[in-house]
Amino acid sequence: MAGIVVLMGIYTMLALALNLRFGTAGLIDLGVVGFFAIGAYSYVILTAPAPGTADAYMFGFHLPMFIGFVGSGLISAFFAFLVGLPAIRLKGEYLAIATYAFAEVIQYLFTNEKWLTNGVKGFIGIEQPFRKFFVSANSYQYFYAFLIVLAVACFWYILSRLERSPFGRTLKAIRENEDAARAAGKDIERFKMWAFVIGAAIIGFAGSFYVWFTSLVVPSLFVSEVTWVAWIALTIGGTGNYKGMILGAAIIVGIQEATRFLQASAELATILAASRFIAMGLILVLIIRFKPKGILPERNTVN
Amino acid sequence: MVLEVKNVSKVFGGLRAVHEASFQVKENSITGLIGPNGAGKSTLFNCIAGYYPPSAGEIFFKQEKTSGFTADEIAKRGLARTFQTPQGFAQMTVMENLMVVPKGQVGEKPWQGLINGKKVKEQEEEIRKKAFKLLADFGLSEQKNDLIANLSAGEARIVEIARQLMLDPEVLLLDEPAAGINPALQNHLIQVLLKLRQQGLTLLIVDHNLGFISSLCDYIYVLHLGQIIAEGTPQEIFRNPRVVEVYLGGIA
Amino acid sequence: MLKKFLVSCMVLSMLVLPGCGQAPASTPTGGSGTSSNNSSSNSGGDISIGILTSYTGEMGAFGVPVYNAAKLAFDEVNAEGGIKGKKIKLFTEDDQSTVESGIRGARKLITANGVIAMHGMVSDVLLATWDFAKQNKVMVTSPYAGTTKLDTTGGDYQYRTVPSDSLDGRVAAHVLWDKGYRKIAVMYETAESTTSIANAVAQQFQQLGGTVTIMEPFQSRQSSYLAELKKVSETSPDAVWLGSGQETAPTVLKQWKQRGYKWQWMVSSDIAVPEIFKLVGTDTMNGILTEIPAGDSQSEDYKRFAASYKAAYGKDPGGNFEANSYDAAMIMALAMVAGGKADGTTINENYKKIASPPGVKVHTFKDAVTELKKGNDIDYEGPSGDVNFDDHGTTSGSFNALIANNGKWEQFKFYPASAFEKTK
Amino acid sequence: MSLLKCENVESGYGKLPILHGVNLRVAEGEMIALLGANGAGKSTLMKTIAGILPLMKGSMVFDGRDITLLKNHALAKMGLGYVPQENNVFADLTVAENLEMGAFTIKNAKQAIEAIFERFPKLKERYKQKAGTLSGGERQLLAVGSALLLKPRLLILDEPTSGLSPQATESMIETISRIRDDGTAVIWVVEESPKEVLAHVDRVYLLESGLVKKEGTGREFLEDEEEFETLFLGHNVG
Amino acid sequence: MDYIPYLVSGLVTGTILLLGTVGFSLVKRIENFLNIAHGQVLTLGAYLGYTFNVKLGWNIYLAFLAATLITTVVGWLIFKVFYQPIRSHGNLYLLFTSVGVAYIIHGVIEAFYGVQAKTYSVPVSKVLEINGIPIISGTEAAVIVLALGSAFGLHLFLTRTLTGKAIRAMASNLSLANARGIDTEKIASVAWLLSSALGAMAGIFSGMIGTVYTDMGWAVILLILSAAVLGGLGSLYGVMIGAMIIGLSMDLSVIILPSSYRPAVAFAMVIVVLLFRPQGILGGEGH
Repeated sequence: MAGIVVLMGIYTMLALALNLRFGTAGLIDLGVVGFFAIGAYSYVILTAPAPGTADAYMFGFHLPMFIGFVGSGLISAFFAFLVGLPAIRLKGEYLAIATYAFAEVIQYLFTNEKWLTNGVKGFIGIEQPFRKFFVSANSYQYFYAFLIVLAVACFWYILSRLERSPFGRTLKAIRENEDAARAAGKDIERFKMWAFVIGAAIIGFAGSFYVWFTSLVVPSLFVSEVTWVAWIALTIGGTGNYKGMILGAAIIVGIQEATRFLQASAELATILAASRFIAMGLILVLIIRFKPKGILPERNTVN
Repeated sequence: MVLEVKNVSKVFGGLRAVHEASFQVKENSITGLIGPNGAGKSTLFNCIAGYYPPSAGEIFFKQEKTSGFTADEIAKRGLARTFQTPQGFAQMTVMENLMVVPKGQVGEKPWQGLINGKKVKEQEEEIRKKAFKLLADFGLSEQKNDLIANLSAGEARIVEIARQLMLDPEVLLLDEPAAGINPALQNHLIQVLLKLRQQGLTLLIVDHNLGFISSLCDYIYVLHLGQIIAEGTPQEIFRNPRVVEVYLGGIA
Repeated sequence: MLKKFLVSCMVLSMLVLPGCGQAPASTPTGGSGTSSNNSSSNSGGDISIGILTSYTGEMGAFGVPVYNAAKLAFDEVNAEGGIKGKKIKLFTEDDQSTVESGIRGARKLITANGVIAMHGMVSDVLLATWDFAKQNKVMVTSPYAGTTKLDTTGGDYQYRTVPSDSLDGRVAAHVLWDKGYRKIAVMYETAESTTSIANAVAQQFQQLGGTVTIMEPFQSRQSSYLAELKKVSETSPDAVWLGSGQETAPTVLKQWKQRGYKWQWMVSSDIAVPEIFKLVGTDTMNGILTEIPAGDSQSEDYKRFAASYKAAYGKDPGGNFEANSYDAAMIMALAMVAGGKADGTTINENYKKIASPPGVKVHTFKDAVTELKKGNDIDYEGPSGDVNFDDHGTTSGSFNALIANNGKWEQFKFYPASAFEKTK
Repeated sequence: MSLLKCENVESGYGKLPILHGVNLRVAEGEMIALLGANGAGKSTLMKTIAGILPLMKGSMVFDGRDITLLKNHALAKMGLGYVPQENNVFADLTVAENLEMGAFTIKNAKQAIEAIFERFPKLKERYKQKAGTLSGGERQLLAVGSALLLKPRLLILDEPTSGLSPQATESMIETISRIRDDGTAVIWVVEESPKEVLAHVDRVYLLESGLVKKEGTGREFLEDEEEFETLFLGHNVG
Repeated sequence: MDYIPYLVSGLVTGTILLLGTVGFSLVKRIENFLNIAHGQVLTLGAYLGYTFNVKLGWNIYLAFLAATLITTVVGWLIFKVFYQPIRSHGNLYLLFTSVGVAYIIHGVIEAFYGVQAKTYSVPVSKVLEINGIPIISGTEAAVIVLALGSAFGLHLFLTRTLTGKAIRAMASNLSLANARGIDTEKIASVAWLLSSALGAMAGIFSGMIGTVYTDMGWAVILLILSAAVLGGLGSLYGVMIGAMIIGLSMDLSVIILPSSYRPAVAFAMVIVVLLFRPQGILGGEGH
C-alpha cells in the first residue's frame, strides 16, 4: 500500500503542476517528463559523492540532502525559464510540440552526456531522507508515504492559495481570453512564464521525491509515458479541481496495481501488461466522451 | 492632443487596409471615427491599441510615440479599448472580470499572492469596492456573480466597458459600442458615456453608423477604403456630399 | 455509477484478451504447479519465493525462460519432499523492464505475498529493489544482471549466477583475438549493459594488442542503421562487435547484408537466442559469432538439465540464461537445507558457502541433501558451471563461444572460469 | 406560393438568441433586400437560413419542404446558394478549382463552368490563379459565380459589395440584378450604396434588434427619404 | 561519392517518414487536431503485414496490399467510433482521445503479438555498387520508389479528382465547403481512409527495412510531429519536404555526431524551427 500511495502522490504532484500550467494558465505542455528528469538529476548531481574510478561523471557535489532538494526545484524552474524565453509565445499545439521535443532532447542528452549524468549507468544507492531514524525499511516506507502525503498537501495548499490570489485570477483571465487580457494591460507572456516556471519547480521537486522512491536514476526512467500519465490523471480527474487530480492519479496507479493482483502466471504477464495499456486508453477515451470535463469538474469560484 | 495618428498605413499581404490615415483626438472630447464596413476602421483601431504594428506612420499618445508598443503597454499607459464583439473572461464572474484589470496589483506577484499579506488584502478590498461602485453605476449590481458566458450581448458590452474603466484610463476606445444593443439600452449607454466624459475621460468611438455617433460626438472623421475622406462636426459631416454618397450610394 | 462502469470495462478487457492472445501450450501457473494451493498468500506450510522478472518491455523475451528454469529447480526440490517437509511456492511479478514497475512488483511480493527471496531481476530493477529487500531480510538473486555497478557493492543479500559485464566483454575480446582478428570496430546500443560490455571489449582488445577502429554508440529501435553501418565500414574493420537487443539487432544485421558489407560479426549475448534466426534469417546469421556466460554445453550437468527442461516445456533451453536461473534457484533451496531454516537470512548466510569450494562436489539436489545430512561441506556445480562466488556475490563464470550455423547456435569453444582468473 | 417561408425564427450563437422571432418570405424569382444596423441580426438570419446555425425555435420551409433540421450541404443540393460575407472562397484552391467545388453536386459541371466563365470573363483570365491572391472584387465575383453553379433557386448574398471600390460595386450590383432577371430569387444583405440596391429590389425587410421592424417595397423605402437617411446616416442632430 | 550512402539511407528514412507524415497532416488539416494515434496506425499496418507475410507465408507485396487494406478500414472505423462523436468537444479533447486510442491499439497489438520483435521475410536483394561502395539495395530502391509513387499518387488524387479537390476545399474552408453542397462527413471519411492507408504503407515499409516492435508507434509519432512542424503543420507539400529534411539530416548527422544522437537531431531541429519560423518552412503567415 505504501508504495501505491507514494506513486499516487508523485503523479498527483505532476498533475498539480500541470494544472497550474494548463488548467489555470492554458498552456499545453507535453514536456512534463523533461522537467521531471531535470529535477531528479539535479538532486542527484548536487548530492552525489565525488565520482569513483568506474564512473564517467565529473561532478558530484556531495551537498546535504536539503540543498539537493531545493536545488531540484530551482534548477528545474531555471530551465523552464530558459525554455520559456523563446517558447512561451508559441500558440497551443506548437507549444505542445516544442515542449514534447524538449523532453525528448533532454532524455537523449542525459543518456549521452556521461560527464554530467554518468550516462546509462546513472546513479545508484541514493540515500533517502530521514532513513537513519528507522530501523527497518518496512516502517520507513510508511513514513515515506506519509512524507509524500505531506508534500502533496503542501503543494496543494500553495497552489490553491496561488490560484485564489490576484495572480491566479490574472492567469485564469489569460486562459479565458488573451486579447481581452492584453486590453486589460496584462503582460501575458510574463504571467505565462510564471506559471510555466512555478509548474517546473513543482515538477522538479517531484523529481526528488521520485529519486528517493526508486533509489537510483537512469535515463530510461524518464520516458514520455510519464507525461501522458500525468495528463491522463489530470484529464480524467478533472482539470481545475484538486480532488479530481488526486482521484485521477489514484485511478491510473490503481489500474496498474489492480492488474498486479491478477498476476498469476508468466504467460499471463504479457496479456496483463497489454490490458494495462488498453484500460488506460479506454478510461481516457470514455471519460472524454461522456464526462469531458473530468469526473470532478472545475467549479467556478463565486466571490 | 491626447492622441495623434500620423500617416498610418497598414498592409496585410497584398491588401492595403489603411492608407496614410491621420487624425487627432482632443482631450476630454468625444471623437467619432466612422465609415462603411470594410473601410479599415477596425484595423486602424487595432493599430492604435497596439494589436497590429502599423506598416508605416506613427501614433502618439500623450505626446509619447506608442506605435510599436505592445497592447498591454499601451493599455497600462491609460488607453483602454473595447472590442467589436464584446470580449470577456468567459468562465469568470462579472466581479472577477472587473477585478482582474487594475494596474499595479501587488498580489499579481506570485510570492505576494501566496503570502496574501495585509497589503494584498487591503488592495483587494479597494479593488472590490471600486468594481462594485462601477457595477452599480452601470446598473449591473445584480449580475455581479454571473458568469460572463451567461450574459446577454448588451450586458456583455456594458460589462466590458466597466471592466476597461477599471484601468483608470484617460482615453477610452470604443469599437461599435451600440451594435447589438436595443434602443433602450443604447440610450442608457449614451447617458453613461456622456457622464464619463463629464468625469474627464476622452472617448474615441468607432462606428459604421452615423446615428448613434452623431448624438454623442464633438468631432467626426470619416474613413473610406482606408483613407480619411472627411472630418468635421456632426452637422458638417451630414452635409458633406462625399460622405452621403459613400453611405447612400450615387443615385441620390 | 461511472466508476463502476469503468471498472467493469477494465475487467472485461482482461477477460476477453487472454482468449485472443497466443497462449503457448506450456503455461506454468504461479503457485499451482509447485504446490497444491495458490489461493492464499502465505499459507503456513509453504515457503514463498518470488520471481520478479521482465515478461514485457525491452527485456520481455527473457522472462518466461528464466521463470521456467527456476521453476524446474524448485519442482525438483519439491519432488524430493521439499525443504524439511515444506514445499516451495512461487509468486511472480512482471517488472515490465522498468525500474518503477520493478519496485512496485517487489513491494507487492514482499509485503503482500511474504516472499523470503526474489529471483530474476534485470540489473536496474535489482539495484532499485535490493536495499528494500535487504531491509526486509529478503534474499535477491539474478541469473542475468551483469551490471558492473554490482562488481564492488554486491554480496550481502544479493547474488548473481552470471559474471559481470566487464568479464563478458573481456571474453568477447578474447574470442575475437583467438579467431585471429586484429582490427575490430565496436557498435553498441546506448543501454546500460551493452555500453559496459562494449567498453570492456574495446579495452581488453587493445590490451591484447589489437586495434579498435571506432566505438559507435547508436540509438535503439530506429528504422534505419544504414548511416551507422556506413560509418563503421569507412574504418574498414576485420570484425565488428555488436552490442544490441533483439529489437534492434535484426535491423542492423539485415541492412548489413542488404548493403553487401562483408565483415565478421560478433554479437552480444542478448542476441544469442534461437529466435534470432527467425528474425534475421538463417543465411544472414551464418558464421556470426557470439559468447554466452554459461556452463559447458557438453557437460553432463547441462545435458541432464537440457533434457528435463525440454521434457517440461517442449523447448530446448539456450541463450536465455536458463541454466543460470536453474542454478540460482537450486542454490537457494540448498542454502535453506544447509541452514536448516526457511528464511532470507539463512539463504544469505549459506548461499556462497554451499556453492564455493571447499567441499564435496555435488550436482543434484538429492546428492547435496545426502552430503549435508552427513555433515559435509558441499560445493554445488550445475548446468551453468562451477558457480563459485567472489566476495561481491558474482560468479566467476565460464563461457561458451558459439557460432551460428544453419539456424542453430553451435558451441565451438569453451572457456572455463579458470581461463580468466588471471585477467581479473 | 413562397419559395422560402421563415416563421418565428429564433437563433444565435451559444445559448443566447440574437434573433427573437423573425418572419420572412421570399417568392419565386423575387429580390429581397435585408437592411439593419450592425448587430441587428442580418448575418445571423442568413446563416440560420443557410443551415449553418441551428434553429432554436420557429420553422423554415423552402420549396414546400421543411428545412428546419436540414444540414447545410443538403440545402445546397435543394437549390439554396449562400455567399457568406467573409471567407467566401477557398483561398488555397485555384479559381477553376473553386468553381469545380461550386459545381460539386451538379452533373455537367464542365459546361456550367464554361458558362460562368462566359459570364465573368475576368475569372477565366485568372482560372489558374489561387483564389487567395485575387483582389476583393474578383473574389466576390468568384464567390457569386461559384454559388451560381448550383443553379440555385434562391441565392443568399451577405454584403457582396463590402469593401469594394465604387466601380466594382456598380458592376456587382449589375451582375446581381442580372441573376435575378434570369429567374433566381435573391436575398441581399445591404450595408452600402443602399440607394442603388434598393432601386433594383422588389421588397425590403428592415431588421432591428433581432426582429423585423419594417417591411415594404424598395420604392417605399426610397421615397421615405427622411427615414432612409435616418437609417443609414442616423439622426441629423442639430 | 563517400556521402552517397548516407544520402541514400536518408532518402529511405525520409520517404517512409513522408508517407506517415502526409497521412498525419491530412487528418490535421481536415479535423484540425494532432492525431497521436497515427503512429499506432503505422504499427498496426506493420504487424498485419507480418501476419500475412510470415504467419501466412504470402509474398511480401501481396501481404503489403492485404495489410494496407485492412489497416485502412480499421483506421476508418477508429475515426467513426472514437473521433467523430466528440468532434464538437474541440481539438484538445480530440488530441487526448487520440492518446487514449494510441494506448488501446498498442495494448491490443501487444496482446495479440506479444512483446518480441518481428521481422518480415524479405528476400535479400542485389546491391548496386559503384566503385565497390554499396549504394542501394533492391528493397530500399523498391521502398523509395513505392513511397514516392504513393506520395505522387496522392498529389494526383488531390489535384485531379473531384473528391481530392473537395478534401482540399474542406481543409481550406469547412463551412464554405458545406455551403457548396459538399457532404463534408463523406469527404472526411475519405480523408481518414487515405490517412490510414498511407500510415499502413509507411509501417509496412519500415517493417521491410527494419524490425517491427510494439513501441514503434510512440517512436515514430515523434518523428512525424517533428516533420509536420518543420513543414508547417497543415501544409501537405510542406510536410513532405519536412519529412525528407528530417530523414536526411538524421542520417547525415551521423557523419559528425555519435549516432546515438540521431533522433535528437530531429527534435532539436523542431525546436530551432519553432523558435525562428513558428509557421514551419512552407507554412503560410500566421495561424
